[in-house]
Amino acid sequence: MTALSVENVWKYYGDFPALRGISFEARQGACVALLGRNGAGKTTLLRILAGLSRPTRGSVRVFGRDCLDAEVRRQTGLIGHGIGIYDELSAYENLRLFAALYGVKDPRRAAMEWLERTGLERVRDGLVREFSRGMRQRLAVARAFLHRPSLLLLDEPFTALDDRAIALLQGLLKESLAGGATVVMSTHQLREALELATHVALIVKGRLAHAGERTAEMLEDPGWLYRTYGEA
Amino acid sequence: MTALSVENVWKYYGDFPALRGISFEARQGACVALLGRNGAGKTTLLRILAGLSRPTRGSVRVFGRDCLDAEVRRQTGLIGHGIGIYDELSAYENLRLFAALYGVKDPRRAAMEWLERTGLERVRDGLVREFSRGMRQRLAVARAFLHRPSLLLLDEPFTALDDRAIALLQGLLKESLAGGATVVMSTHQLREALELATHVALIVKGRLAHAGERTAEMLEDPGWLYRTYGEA
Amino acid sequence: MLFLRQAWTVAQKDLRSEFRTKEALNASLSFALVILLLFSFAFDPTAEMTREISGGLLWLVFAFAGALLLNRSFARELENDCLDVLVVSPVPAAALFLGKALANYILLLGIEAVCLPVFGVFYNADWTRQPAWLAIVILLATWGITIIGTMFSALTVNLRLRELMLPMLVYPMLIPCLMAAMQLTTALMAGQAPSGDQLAWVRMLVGFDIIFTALSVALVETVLIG
Amino acid sequence: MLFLRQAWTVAQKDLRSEFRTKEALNASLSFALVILLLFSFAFDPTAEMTREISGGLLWLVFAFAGALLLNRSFARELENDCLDVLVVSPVPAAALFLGKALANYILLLGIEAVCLPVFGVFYNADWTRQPAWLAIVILLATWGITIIGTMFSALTVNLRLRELMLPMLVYPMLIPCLMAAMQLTTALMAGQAPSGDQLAWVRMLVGFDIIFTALSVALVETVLIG
Amino acid sequence: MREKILYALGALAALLLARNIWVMLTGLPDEAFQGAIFRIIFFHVPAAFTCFLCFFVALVASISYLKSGKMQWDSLAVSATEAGLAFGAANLVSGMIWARIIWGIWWTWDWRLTSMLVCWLLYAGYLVLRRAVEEPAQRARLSAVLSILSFAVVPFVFFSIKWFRTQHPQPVLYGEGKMDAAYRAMLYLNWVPLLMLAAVLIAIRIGQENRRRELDALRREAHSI
Ligand code: HEM
Ligand SMILES: Nc1ncnc2c1ncn2[C@@H]1O[C@H](COP(=O)(O)OP(=O)(O)OP(=O)(O)O)[C@@H](O)[C@H]1O
Ligand SMILES: Nc1ncnc2c1ncn2[C@@H]1O[C@H](COP(=O)(O)OP(=O)(O)OP(=O)(O)O)[C@@H](O)[C@H]1O
Ligand SMILES: [Mg+2]
Ligand SMILES: [Mg+2]
Repeated sequence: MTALSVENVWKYYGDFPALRGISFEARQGACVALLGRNGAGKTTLLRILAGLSRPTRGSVRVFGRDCLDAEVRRQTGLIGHGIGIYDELSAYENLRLFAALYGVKDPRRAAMEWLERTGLERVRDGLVREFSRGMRQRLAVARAFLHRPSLLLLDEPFTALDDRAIALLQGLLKESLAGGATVVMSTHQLREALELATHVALIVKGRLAHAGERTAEMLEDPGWLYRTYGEA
Repeated sequence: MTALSVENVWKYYGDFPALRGISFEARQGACVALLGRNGAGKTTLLRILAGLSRPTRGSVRVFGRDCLDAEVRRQTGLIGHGIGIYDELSAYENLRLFAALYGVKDPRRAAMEWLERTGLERVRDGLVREFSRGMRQRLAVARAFLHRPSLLLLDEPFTALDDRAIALLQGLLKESLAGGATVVMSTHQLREALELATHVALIVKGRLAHAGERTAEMLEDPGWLYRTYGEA
Repeated sequence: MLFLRQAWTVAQKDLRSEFRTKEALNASLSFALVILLLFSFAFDPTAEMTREISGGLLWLVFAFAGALLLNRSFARELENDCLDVLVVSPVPAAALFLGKALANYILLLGIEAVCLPVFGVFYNADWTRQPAWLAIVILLATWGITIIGTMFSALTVNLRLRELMLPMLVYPMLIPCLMAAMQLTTALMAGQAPSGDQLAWVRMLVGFDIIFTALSVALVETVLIG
Repeated sequence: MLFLRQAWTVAQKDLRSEFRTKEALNASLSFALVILLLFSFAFDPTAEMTREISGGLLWLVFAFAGALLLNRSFARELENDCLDVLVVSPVPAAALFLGKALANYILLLGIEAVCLPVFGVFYNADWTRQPAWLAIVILLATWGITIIGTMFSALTVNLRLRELMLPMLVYPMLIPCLMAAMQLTTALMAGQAPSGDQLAWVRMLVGFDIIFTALSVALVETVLIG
Repeated sequence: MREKILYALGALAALLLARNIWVMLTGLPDEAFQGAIFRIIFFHVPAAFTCFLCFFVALVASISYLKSGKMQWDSLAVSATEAGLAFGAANLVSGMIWARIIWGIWWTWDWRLTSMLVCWLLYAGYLVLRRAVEEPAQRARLSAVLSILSFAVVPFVFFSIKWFRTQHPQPVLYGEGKMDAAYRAMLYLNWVPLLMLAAVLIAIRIGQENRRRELDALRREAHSI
């Protein structure tokens, strides 16, 4: 089943086309690594998929619906550059808030459960302001996963994370993928990304230069992809 | 000759000791990779070395002088999290400004030279605002190198860079090292860092857990360091 | 129903984080007091004329303090990119907007409730003569300030010059609303219940509130989703 | 010499990037116009009394517009972490501070130069009667506003509540300076050259400027290097 | 081709204007109370109406932009707003000169005068906002919203005139004021060249805007190595 279909998406910033006719599909359970050099258009594409920005032309369908649809939003989880967590609220209050916003059945229980899963139950009433960067990132992960999204959009999720935080995130991603969720993530850290990815999409100057399954040789030599399709 | 000596440095944020008695030395021409988990204190230490923040206790000597000394500052180059470049000025104006601030002999020539070296001479009069991320990073590199510093402090310099930008930076670093400069850089991207590093310093919760030469086995298995000293 | 519940959740969050730190509250309250003080230097307030301009002064203070408070409304979501997360959540933009407006309304009313007696003491003005009407005017005009301020807070949230842009754009927009409030308040402080012309001002306030609430709710999605 | 050259380099940079976009200039200029307008609603300015309070009004406008402009002074360095880079450069903190203050001074004087005639026209005030003295008062008081505003801009640059804190701290601090300027300007607009009491105000302005310039230059390093 | 039409239109406007001024100076008698200066009305009033018309065009263009997302509409919106501001300034300045001569002061806080100033400042804010947004699509979107909100304020500003006693003459064209037929004809006649002028201005500015956008895109293209 196709979870995500992007059809001929163009995005102009003024008259400059940041995305030029991107089309691809991702079936349910796929993990797509979105690669490309600085300024290729990865963030732009992810923001469109998340419904944070509208394509100038073309359409994005998620689970067969428009990506601005409330039902689709309820099933989408996002980790962007920022952590998306309120500094003045406690860890528990943050999660309860997002559980309520996402219409999760029992917000309190869901919040407690995810505090436990990310190892934060000891500091549930501590204000986020006082958390270290690693703890914040854990909380961000909990926030993105707590409504059990079936589509996960991650923009450079491994940036500035240490080994343990990376392991936590990878574990959760694997679990979600096993549960049938679809993942799209952009990254420059090819190694970490390619380990998880089932598919690869390479963007060069706003065009899709290559899309397909992740092959074994990519894992061995992460630079191969750029060398082969990079200068298209 | 020791270029940098850190002696029993403590830094408190309020009552929380972010650095607890760090001491190490780096001889001239060394490249120290500053490693540690999120919140270990890498950024805090680098800011103290750069003279952006004062240690609560302890002292830092650079080339035998205090690190707040104007002469030391003239010889220090910094790449922090931000690029440290003005958006409303053109690439050339930016470099000329910093050349003037650092008392470089002929600011115009130095600016032009570094625009060429970083491949930006085509866009010398473009406002930085309109630059893509990769181009900005190049300019930041030019800014940090243009006064030929003999001490380079880099905080996660490889974050969010693509392969080409990383290659450019590594090239410049190698050249500086060959010219006798000393480099201290913090990073989570162990592979890129360890390739260049001659020495390694691991910080765990504000304490120096390990400091020494980079050995061949670290290169082969970047996780080894954390596993061996990480839980100290 | 769901819409209202979502708006209320957002308002609750804003209120809770504001009451936790009280930063914006304290700051705009003290700002209001400072302006009251500044005005009293600029214009000798013992004179008889103060009474004539008391409505004007009061609403100037409310407008300045309000702009300061409202400026933060969407800006507080910028930290940690919370705004993105709210926008992608299933909460419609209109509910988000109304929730924030509601929280601001409550905060602003609170500030006004403190400033009013202080003003009365400093400037020797008697504001208790027409309490019911005064309350109505304050409620109406404050909603006008809130809705315009919140809308512009959303509009300027991503601009570099936010702090400068917001007051520059907001005050001219607010002029009809402030005018009406000033006229009515001056009359009410003199003890006159509104009638004739004055009632037209009240009607104008109501119209202003309705039109801008409707426009903002309709346009806020365009503003938030690029 | 080197010190002055460095300060001037910093000032030049600030002026150049401001004139490139003119954003802050335009915005604070139109903000000043908007406040002039707002005041005219609050105080019926056709009355004779306007002349009595014209000095007060004028300096309120300058103070409000100035606070907005000065707020940006160090804040503009936050983008891209430019402040860090400036602080680690071999330029001493005092030169950095004076350079920025100088740029602000020039900008603020420019805004005042535009506002003054506009004020004269709109409020029907004749400001040309004592041009030399008026220029002196404006130069002195504006330097006071600039130095305090720039210092607090440096002080609050890293606070989350910058927009809120700055006006709240700056205005009370400025009260002596503004008081003097208001008194003097009102008298000058009435055509009286300062004498006796008035001269004491001038002396106070000079003292204010000297003391706060000295204090700021001495303290700014502590403020910028944490 | 387009240029030629513009030049022709501009020349025609200039001719008409010259002819009107000639007639004004030679053909029309002085007004009874105000004397020669009364002729300023032939510019003062049409300038005001042209200004409002421009703002209305800007409103329509803004709504169309939000509907269609075509940058051309954005160009039209800015151009119309700028032309409107120019004519608004003409109205203000001519009014001020007039006031200086008739009332002896440049300005009074009469609501009619003030309301015009408020409008002018509102739309001046529009231009300031545009300068502060870098990204063109975002700029177009935000300023379109601002334009709509601004236009919604204008009726409040103008309807409240009814509740004030103003020093400014009552509307003659649609209100209680009265005016001689010859004057009235001249007023309309002078409106025509001003409208043509506005059209020319707007067309020129649209051309500039379009060219600037193209340049922008080319530069970005060149910059993305
Ligand atoms: C700066 C000062 C002034 C401003 C801003 C101003 C503004 C305006 C505006 C906006 C209109 C057209 C809008 C409408 O009719 O509702 C108008 C019309 C008019 N103005 Fe002025 N005005 C000013 C000064 C004066 C003065 C001093 C006089 C003459 C004593 C004057 C005489 C008129 C007349 C006769 C009309 C035509 C009214 C009509 O037919 O609608 N104006 N003015
Ligand atoms: N808000 C914006 N305004 C104008 N141009 C933009 C904007 N955002 C992105 N762009 C341009 O669009 C292109 C794609 O940017 P995008 O941020 O999507 O790249 P990216 O692939 O995420 O790069 P990076 O790896 O550096 O994050 C770039 O050329 C950039 O200059
Ligand atoms: N300004 C501050 N105020 C209070 N605590 C701080 C501040 N900056 C850092 N800390 C605390 O000091 C510790 C060290 O922070 P630092 O930023 O140096 O870590 P780091 O090693 O750079 O981590 P990362 O890899 O996440 O960048 C952390 O526990 C952090 O919470
Ligand atoms: Mg990106
Ligand atoms: Mg760090």
